[in-house]
Amino acid sequence: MEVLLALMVGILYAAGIYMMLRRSLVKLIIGIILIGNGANLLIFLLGRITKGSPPIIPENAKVLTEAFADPVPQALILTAIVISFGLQSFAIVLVKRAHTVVRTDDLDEMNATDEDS
Amino acid sequence: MTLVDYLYYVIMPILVISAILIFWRVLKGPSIADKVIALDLLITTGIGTIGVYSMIYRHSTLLDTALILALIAFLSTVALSYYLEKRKRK
Amino acid sequence: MTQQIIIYPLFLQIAISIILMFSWNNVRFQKIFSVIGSFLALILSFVVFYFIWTQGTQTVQAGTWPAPFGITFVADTFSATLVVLTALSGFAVSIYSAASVLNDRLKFGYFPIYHFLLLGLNGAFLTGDIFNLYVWFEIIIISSFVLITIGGEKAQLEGAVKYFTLNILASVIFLTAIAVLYGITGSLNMADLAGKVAAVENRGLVQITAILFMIGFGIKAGVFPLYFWLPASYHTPPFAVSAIFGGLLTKVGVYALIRVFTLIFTGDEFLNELLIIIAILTLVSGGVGALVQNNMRKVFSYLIICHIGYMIAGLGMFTQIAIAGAIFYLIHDIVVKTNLFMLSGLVYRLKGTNSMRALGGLYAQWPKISLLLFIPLFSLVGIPPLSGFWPKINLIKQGFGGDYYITVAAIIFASFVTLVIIAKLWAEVFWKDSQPLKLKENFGFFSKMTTLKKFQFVFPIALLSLVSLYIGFGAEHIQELSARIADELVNHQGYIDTVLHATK
Amino acid sequence: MKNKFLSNIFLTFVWVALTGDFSFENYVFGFFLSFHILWLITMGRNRSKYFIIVPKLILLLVFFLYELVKANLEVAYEVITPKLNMTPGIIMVPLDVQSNMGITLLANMISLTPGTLSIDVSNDRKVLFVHAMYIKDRDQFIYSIKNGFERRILEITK
Amino acid sequence: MLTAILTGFIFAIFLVFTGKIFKGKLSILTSLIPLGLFIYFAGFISRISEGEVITRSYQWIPSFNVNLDFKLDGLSLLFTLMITGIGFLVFAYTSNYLKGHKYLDRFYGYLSVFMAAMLGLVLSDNMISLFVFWELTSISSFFLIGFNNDSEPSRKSAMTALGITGIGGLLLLAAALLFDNMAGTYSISEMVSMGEAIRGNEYYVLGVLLIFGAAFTKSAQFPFHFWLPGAMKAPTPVSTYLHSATMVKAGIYLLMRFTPILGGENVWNTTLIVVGGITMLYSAVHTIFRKDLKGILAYSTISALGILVFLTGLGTEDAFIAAAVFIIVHALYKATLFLVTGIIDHQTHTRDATKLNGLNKVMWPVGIAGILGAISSAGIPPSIGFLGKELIYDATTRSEFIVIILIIAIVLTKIFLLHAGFVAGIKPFTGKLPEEFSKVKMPPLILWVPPVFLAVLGMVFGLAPFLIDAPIIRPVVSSLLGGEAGEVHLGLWHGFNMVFILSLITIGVGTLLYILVKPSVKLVNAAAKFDKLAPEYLLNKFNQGFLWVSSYWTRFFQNGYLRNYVSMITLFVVLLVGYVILGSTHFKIDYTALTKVTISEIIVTLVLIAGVFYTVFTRSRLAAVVAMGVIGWSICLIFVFYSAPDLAMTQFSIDTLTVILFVLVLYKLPRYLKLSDYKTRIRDGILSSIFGVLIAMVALEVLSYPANNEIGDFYAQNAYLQAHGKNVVNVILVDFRGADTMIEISVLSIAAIGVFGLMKLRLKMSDRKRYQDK
Amino acid sequence: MISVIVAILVTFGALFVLFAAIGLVRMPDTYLRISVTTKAATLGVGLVLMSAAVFFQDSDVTSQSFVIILFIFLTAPVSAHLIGRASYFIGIKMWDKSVMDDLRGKYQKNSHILKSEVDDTPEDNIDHTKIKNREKRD
Amino acid sequence: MRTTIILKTASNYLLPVLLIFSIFILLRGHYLPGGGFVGGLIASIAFILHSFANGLEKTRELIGIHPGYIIPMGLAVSFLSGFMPVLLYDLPFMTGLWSHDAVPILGHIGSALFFDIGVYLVVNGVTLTIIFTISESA
Ligand code: NA
Ligand code: NA
Repeated sequence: MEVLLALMVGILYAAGIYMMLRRSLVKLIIGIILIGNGANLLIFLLGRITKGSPPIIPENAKVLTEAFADPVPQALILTAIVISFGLQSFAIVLVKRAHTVVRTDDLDEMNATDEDS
Repeated sequence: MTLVDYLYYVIMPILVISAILIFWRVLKGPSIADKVIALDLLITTGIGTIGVYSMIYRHSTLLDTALILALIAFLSTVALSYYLEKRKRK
Repeated sequence: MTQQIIIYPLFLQIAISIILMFSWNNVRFQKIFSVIGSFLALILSFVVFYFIWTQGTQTVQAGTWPAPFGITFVADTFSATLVVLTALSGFAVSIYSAASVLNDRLKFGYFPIYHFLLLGLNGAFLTGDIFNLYVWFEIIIISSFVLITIGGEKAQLEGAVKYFTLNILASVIFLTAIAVLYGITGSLNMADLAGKVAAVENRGLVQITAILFMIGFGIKAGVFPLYFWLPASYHTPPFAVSAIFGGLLTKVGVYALIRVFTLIFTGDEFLNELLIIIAILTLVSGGVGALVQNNMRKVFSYLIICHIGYMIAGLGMFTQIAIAGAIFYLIHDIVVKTNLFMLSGLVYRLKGTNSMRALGGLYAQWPKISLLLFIPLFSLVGIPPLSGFWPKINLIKQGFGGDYYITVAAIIFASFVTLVIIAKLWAEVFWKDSQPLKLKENFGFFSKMTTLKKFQFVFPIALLSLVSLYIGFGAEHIQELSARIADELVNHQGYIDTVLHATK
Repeated sequence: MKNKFLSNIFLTFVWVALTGDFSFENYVFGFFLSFHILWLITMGRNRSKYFIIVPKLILLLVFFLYELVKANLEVAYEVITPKLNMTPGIIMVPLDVQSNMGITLLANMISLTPGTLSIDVSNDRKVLFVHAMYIKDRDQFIYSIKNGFERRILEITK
Repeated sequence: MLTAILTGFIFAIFLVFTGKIFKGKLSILTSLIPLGLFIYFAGFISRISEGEVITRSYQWIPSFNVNLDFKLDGLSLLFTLMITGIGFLVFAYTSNYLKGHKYLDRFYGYLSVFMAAMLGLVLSDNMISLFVFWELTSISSFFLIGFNNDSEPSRKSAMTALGITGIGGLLLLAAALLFDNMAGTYSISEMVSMGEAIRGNEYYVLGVLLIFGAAFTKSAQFPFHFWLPGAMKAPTPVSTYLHSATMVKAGIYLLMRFTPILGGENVWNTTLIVVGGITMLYSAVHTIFRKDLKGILAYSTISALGILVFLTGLGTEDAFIAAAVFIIVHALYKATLFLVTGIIDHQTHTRDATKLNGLNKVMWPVGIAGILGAISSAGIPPSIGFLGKELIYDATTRSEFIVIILIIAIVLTKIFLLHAGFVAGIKPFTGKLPEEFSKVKMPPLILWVPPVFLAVLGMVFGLAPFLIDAPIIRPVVSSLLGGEAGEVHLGLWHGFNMVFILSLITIGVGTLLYILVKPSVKLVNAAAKFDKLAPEYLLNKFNQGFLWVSSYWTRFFQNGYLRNYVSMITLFVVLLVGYVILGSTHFKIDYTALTKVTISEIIVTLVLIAGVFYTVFTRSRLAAVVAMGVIGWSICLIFVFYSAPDLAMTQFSIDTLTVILFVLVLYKLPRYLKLSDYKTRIRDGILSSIFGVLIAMVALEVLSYPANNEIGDFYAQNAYLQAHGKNVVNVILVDFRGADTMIEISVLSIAAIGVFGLMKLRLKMSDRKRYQDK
Repeated sequence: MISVIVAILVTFGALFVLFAAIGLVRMPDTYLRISVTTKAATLGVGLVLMSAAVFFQDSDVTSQSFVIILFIFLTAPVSAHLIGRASYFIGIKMWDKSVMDDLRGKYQKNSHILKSEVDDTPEDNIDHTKIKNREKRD
Repeated sequence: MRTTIILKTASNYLLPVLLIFSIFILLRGHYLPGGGFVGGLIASIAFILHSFANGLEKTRELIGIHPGYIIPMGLAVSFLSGFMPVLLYDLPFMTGLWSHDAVPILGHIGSALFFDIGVYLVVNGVTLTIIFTISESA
C-alpha cells in the first residue's frame, strides 16, 4: 500500500504544481488545494501507516497495548488540514475579489505591480 | 469461511464494484446534476463500506466517521443544487 | 521571576488581539489600546531579555509534558533578542499605524490582526518545536495575507495574489520537509532532532530534508531565486503594513534558516556551499534589482532581498565570527528596514508620491525631517560608524579567513550598490528641485495634519533612528550580544542540554 | 406548548441514543440540553401545532417500510434485466395535506420509495409534482398516492 | 586629541540647532575652530621634530579590536597642520564668499564634519577607525559637492564622486580586514613592525591591490581621476579645501602610511610609478585643453597627485623628501590659485580663461596672490615651488628604474603644469582689461587676504626652508621610512647640475608654451574629439551597460508572471533534490516491510488518481469542484482504512465546506479559458511530473528507513492515565500539543476576519482617490 | 446464528447498493437516475448498518447505526428533491420515451416560482420542448 | 423566495438534531473520535443549512449575535483554559487541571474540555462568518 500512497502523493504534488502553473485564478486555487492534500497525505504516509487500529484506548483499558497507529502524524495533519481550510477560504475569496476588481481571470494580466513605475 | 472472510472477499468487492460504476458516472456526467447525484451516491456507498470495514477490523469507532459522512454529504448536495439553480438565474 | 516569563510576550499579544476583536467598531479605543499594549510588550520584552541575559537559556514545557513529548518553548539569547526587536518595531509601527492607516481599514480588523502578526513572530522566535514553528509561520502568513489585502484595490490585490501563492508554496514545502523529518526521526522537538538527525545514516535523505527546509524558509526569507513575491507586493499595502513586513517578515525566514542550520543540519559542506551560492546570487540580484527601480518602496523591497544575502552568507560560512556578523546584520536590518518603509510613508504624506522621479525638494522644505531621515538611509548604507557597517567587518573578515573571495566580492558589490542607490535617492528625493505635482484633492498632506498626528508620524521614525544610532555607536554592545548568540548557536550542545534535561 | 414538550422528549431520546448511556442522569442532561436548543431555535415564534398519534405513526412507518422494500425490489428487477420497460414521466398530484410537516413527510416518503421522486411542490401548495418510473394510468397513480401515504399522513397531522 | 578630532563633529551638531546664529555676520567666528586646532597641533611640532611619536588610545569596540588609536607622527602632523591651517583660511574666506547664503550654516556644518573626519583619518592608527574617518570624508564631500543641489550637474558630480570614492572605501575596508587576517591586528604601528612578515604573506598582493584601489580612487589616479574635475561643481572654498589641499591627499597619505609596511616590493613600487606617471602626464597635458579656470586647476591637481604617487613609488629617501616638500608646495600654491579663481568668479561671474585679462587693474592684491602662486607652481625661484621641483628632479634622476623615460615624463609634466599655473595665476591679471570687467569691484579684505597669505608663505618657505625642513619634513620622511631619517637640509641653490638644467628647460619651454598657446575654444573642441576614449566616457558606457544588464536581469526574473515564479521555484526544488537523489542515495524499497494491499485500496487509489486527472483536465469549473470532492473523499476513505477516524471526519467536513465556498463564489467567476498553448502545457507537465516523482521517491526512501514511534508511544501510555482522555489524537490536540491548536484556531479566526474585510470593506471613492498608489 | 443474520443483512445491503450503482449507470435520464439511486442506496446502506449493529451487539453501536440510518432517511429524499428540481430548472430533458410532463410551463425562470397552472407569460416559463437539447457546460 | 417547503421543513427539524449532535461530538471527543473542531463544523453546517433553506436573515435572527463575536469568545475561552494554570498555580501554559471526581456523562472535567469548547466556538464563528459574508456579497 505504501507504494500506492507514495504514488498518490506524487500525483497530488504534480497536479498541484501543474495547476498552479496555469494562468487561471480558479485553477491556481485548485492547485493549492491539491498540493495541500498531497502534503497531508505525505505526513500520513511517512508517519507509517497501520491498518484498522485507531489510537483510541479501549473502554476498559487504561493504556494502548496492542498495535496502534501513531497518533502524532494524525494530530499534525488535523492541524494542517484546519489551517489549510482557513487559507483556502481566504484564497477563494481573494480570487473572487481580485477577479471583480482586476476584471480578469487571466493571471498573466496581473503583472502591473512588477512593472517599473 | 468465517464471517470476516465473507465480508472481506465477497461484500467488499461488491461495494468496490459499485463504487467503480458510480465513479464512472461521476466522470461521464453528462450533466452536472448527474455528477452531483453520483457523488452523493458515492458517499452513501462509502458509508456502507465503512460499516463493513468496521466489522472486518472489529473497530466500532470507525462508524463515527460514517455518521459524519451521512450528515455532511447532504449539505454539499444542497449547496451544489443551490448553485445549479442560482447559476441559471444569471 | 520564573521561567514562564519567556512566553508572557505570547500571552500579552494574544490577549491584546482578543480584546481588540471584541471592540470591533471602536477605532479610537483600538488605536489607544494597541499603542499601550505594544508599549507593554516592549517593556516585557526587555524584562525577558534581561532574564535570559543574566540567567541563560530558559525553557517552558507547554502542558508540563517533558521534552521531547510536549511542545517546548525556548528562549536563548537569539530568541530573546528577536523578541525585543519585534516589540520595538511593533511599538513603532503601532503608533505609526494609528496615524497612517485609514479608519476604514481599522474598522475591519487591522489592529487585531496586526497583533496576531506580532504574536506569530514572537511565537516563531520562541518555539523549540519544528511543527509548532510551522504553525506559527501559518499565523504569520495568514495575518500578512489579511494585512496585505485589507481594503485592497487593483494593485494591492494583484500583489496579494502573488504574495499569497508563493507563500503558500513555501508552507507546503516546509510541511513536506517536516513530514520527511518526522519520517526519519520520529521527533519534532528541535533539540531532540539535533541528535537524531546526526544519527541518521542515510545522509542523502538528510540533505534532501535540509534542502526542503532551505527552500521553504528561503522563499519566506526572500533569497534568490525564490524572492519573487516580495518585489511584487511589498509596495502595495498601506505603509505601516510594508513597514512591519519589511522589518520582520523576511527576517523570520532568516531566523528559521539560522536556527535550523545551526541546530539540526550542521556540518554539511554541500549545504553550506549551497547557502553561500544562494547568498551571492541574492546579494547580486537584489542589488541590481534595486538599482533600476523608481518607486521608493520598490527600491527598499529589492534592498531587503539584497541584504538578506549578507545574513545567508554569514550562515553559509558557518563560523562563530560569520554567524555573529549575520546576527548583527539581522539586528540592524530589522530596525532600519522597518524605519525605511515608515519613512516612505512619511515622504508620501509630505509630497503625495513615492516616485523618485516625481519627488524632490524635501531638503529645502523640511530640513529637520530630512536630517532625521538621513539617519536610517545612511545607516542602511552602512556609512561608518552607522549601524549597517559593523556586521560587514565580521562577514568580510570571515570571508577572507575562509577563502570565500567571491562572497567578499559580492558583499562589497552589494554595499557599493546600496551606497549608490541611497545616494541617488538622496539626490532625487531630497536635493532635486521640488517638482510640480498634480495635487490630489483632499490629499492628507503632512502639513495639514494636527500636531498629534504629525507626532505620530515622526516619533516612530525618530525612535527607530535613535535605535539605529545606538546600534552604530554602541556597536560594542551589539557585537558582544551577537558574539554570544553566535557562540550559543555554533556550540549548540548547551541549547540541547537545556531543553532535553529541563525538568518540570 | 404540547408540541414543544414532545420535541423536547424526542430530542432527549436522540441524545440518550447518541450517547448510548441510558442512565437517569443522562436523561436529565439530555432533557436540559434539548430544552435549551429548542428554546434557542424557537425564540419569538410559535410553530404550527401537530399531534403525534403514536399508533398511526407506527402504522405509517410499517407501511412505508413495506413500500420501500417492495419498490426496491421492483427497481432492482428493472435495473438488472436487460430491457428497460419503463413509462416514466412527471405527474401532478393534487394535495390535500397543507401543513409544512405533512407536505414534507409526504414528499419525502414518495421520494424514498423507489420509482418515484418528488420534484417540487407548487408555491400555492395545491399540487405536488412527482416523477415516476411507471405511469400506466394517471388517475390510478394519483389514487395510489392519495390513498396510501397521504391518507395516513393526514390522519396523523390533521 | 580625541576632543580635537571630535570638535568638528560637535560643532556640526551644534550648528543644526543654532544654525541661525552663524548664518549672518558672526559666521567669521567659525574659523576660530580650525585656527584653534591649528595652534593645538602646531604645539606638537617641536616634540615631533625631536622624533617623538605621540599616541592616544580610546576604547571603542573592544570585541572588534576596533579602538580609537591615534598616533601623531611626522606624516600625520604635516597633514593635520595642512588641514587645520588651510581650513582656517577657507573658513574665513567662506564667511564672505557665501555671505548671506541661505544655507551657510549647513555649509559650515559639512565643512566642520569634513575637517574632523580628515583629522581622524590622518591620526588613526587603527585601520578600521581609519576607514571610518575615510568614509566620513567621502560622505561629507558628497554633501559639499552637491551643495548647490538644485543643479543637476552638481548632483551628478556628487554622485560620481561618492560612487568612485565609495568603492575605494569598501576596498579599504576589505584591506583592513585582510590585513587583520595577515597580521592579527588593525594597528598600523604594529603592522609596520611586522612589515617583513606581511610582505611574505600569500595575501600580500591582494592586500596591495586593495590599498591601491582605495588610494587611487580617493586620490584621483588614472583611470579613476574624472570625478575630481566633476567635483569642481562645488563652491570654490570646497574645491580649495577638499579637492586640492586635503581630501584628495588622503589617498597619498594612505600610500605613504603603508609604504613602510608594503613598500620595497616590485608590485608596490612599479605600479605606483606607472600609475602615478601616467596620471601626472595625462592630466598635465589635459590642462592645455581646458578654458575653465577651475577645470585647469582640477587637472593640474590630478597631475600633482600623480607626481606624489610617482614619488612614493620611487621609494627612495630622496623621493620621500621630495614628496613631503611637494605636498606643502602644492597645498600652498594650489590653494592660492583656487582662492584666486574663486574671487575672480565671485567678482566677474566667469571663470572662462579666454575672457579673463588685466584684472590686476581692478583687484591688484588678488593679482599679486595669483602671480606669486603661478610662480610657485612653475617652480621659479625663490618660491618653495622651485625647491620642490628641484627635489623631484633630483629624486627622479637618481631612481633605479628606467631613468630616461621617467625624466622625460616628469619634465613634460612640469612644463604643462607651468603653463597651467600661468594660465590660472598670471593670464587673468595681465594684458588689457576688457570693457565688461572695468566696473568690477575690489573684493573685500577677507576674500583676498587668505590667498595672499598663502602665496607669500610659499615665498617665505622658499627663502627660509629651514622653517620646515628639520621641524616638518624630516619627521615625515621618518614616518615613510618606518624609522629614523637622515638629516634634511633644504636650500634654493644646489649647484649647476643635471637637475638645474632640467629646471631651466622646464621654465624655458613652459614659458614659451604659455606665450604660444593660450586657452581657446578651439583647443577645448579639439580635445572633445577624444572624449570617446576617455575613461569617463568608457565608465559611463559601462554604467549604462550595467544598468541595462541589471534591468534585463531584474525583468527576466521579476517578469510579472506568477506562473514563471512558481516554475522557477519548482525548478529550483527539482534541481537540488534531484541532484542529491541521483548523487548520493541508493534507491531501494523493502517490499517485505510494506502493508498488504487490498482490492478496495487499489480502487480508492485509482479513483483518487482518476479524480486528480479529471480535475486537472476538465474544462468545467464545477466539474473540477465535484472531482475535488471525489479526491477529498478518497483521502477520507484512506484515513478510515488506516486507523484515522478523526482525520477522516475532519477531512470530510472541510472538503464539504470548501465545496460550499466554491459554489458560493463560483458563478461570479468567469469560465475557464484555454489560455496556455500546447508547448507550455507540455513543458509545465514535464516539470510538475518530475517534481511529483521526486517527492514520491523521497517518500519511499524514507519508508525504507526504520520508524521511531517513541513519542506516539509516550502519548498512548499517558493519554488516559495523565491526561484523562482515551482518544489519543484528541488528547494530543487539546493537551499534549494544545499549543498548536491554540494557534490553529487563531489562524482560522484571522482568516475569517480577512474574508470579512476582503468582502465588505470598500474604501470610499474619495479615499481611493486620495490614496491612489497605496 | 448472529453471523448468519449479519451475513444476510449485509449481503442484501451490498446488493442494493450494487443495484443502485448499476441503475445509475443504466438509467437513461437524470430524473430516473435520481429516482433509482436515492432509494436503493438508502435501503442498502441501512441494511449494512443494521448488520453492523447486530454484529457488534453493543448499545453504543446500535444507537449509532440507528442514528446514521435516521440521518440518511431524513436527508436522502430532500437532496433528491433538490437535485431533481434543479435539473428540471436548468433544462435537463427527460428521456424521450417519457409519457408525460406536467411541469411544462409552470416554473418561472426569474422568480423561481412554481405555479400549479400553466402560466400565460410563456417567455418566462421553463418549457423543455423549447430548449435545444444541448448540455449547458460550465 | 426560491427555497422550497420541503427543504425549509427539513432544515427546521434537522437544525436541532444537528446542533445536539454537534455538542455530542464535542463532548465525547476526548474519548472517541470527534472533538471541538468537528463539533463546531457540524454546528455551523446546521446553521448554513438553515440559511440555505430560510435565507440568511432568518438564520441571523436565530443566532442573535454576529458570528464575528463568537470568534473572540471562543478564543478567550480556549486561551483562558490554557492560561489558568499559569495564573493560578504558576504551572506551564496548557497544563491540564482536572476535577477530583468524575462527573456523570462527561467523566473528569478538566481544562482540556474548556479548551475544546473554545475550539468549538471559534470554528463555529469562523465558518459562519466566512459563509455568511460570502453569501451576502455573492
Ligand atoms: Na489541531
Ligand atoms: Na443521499
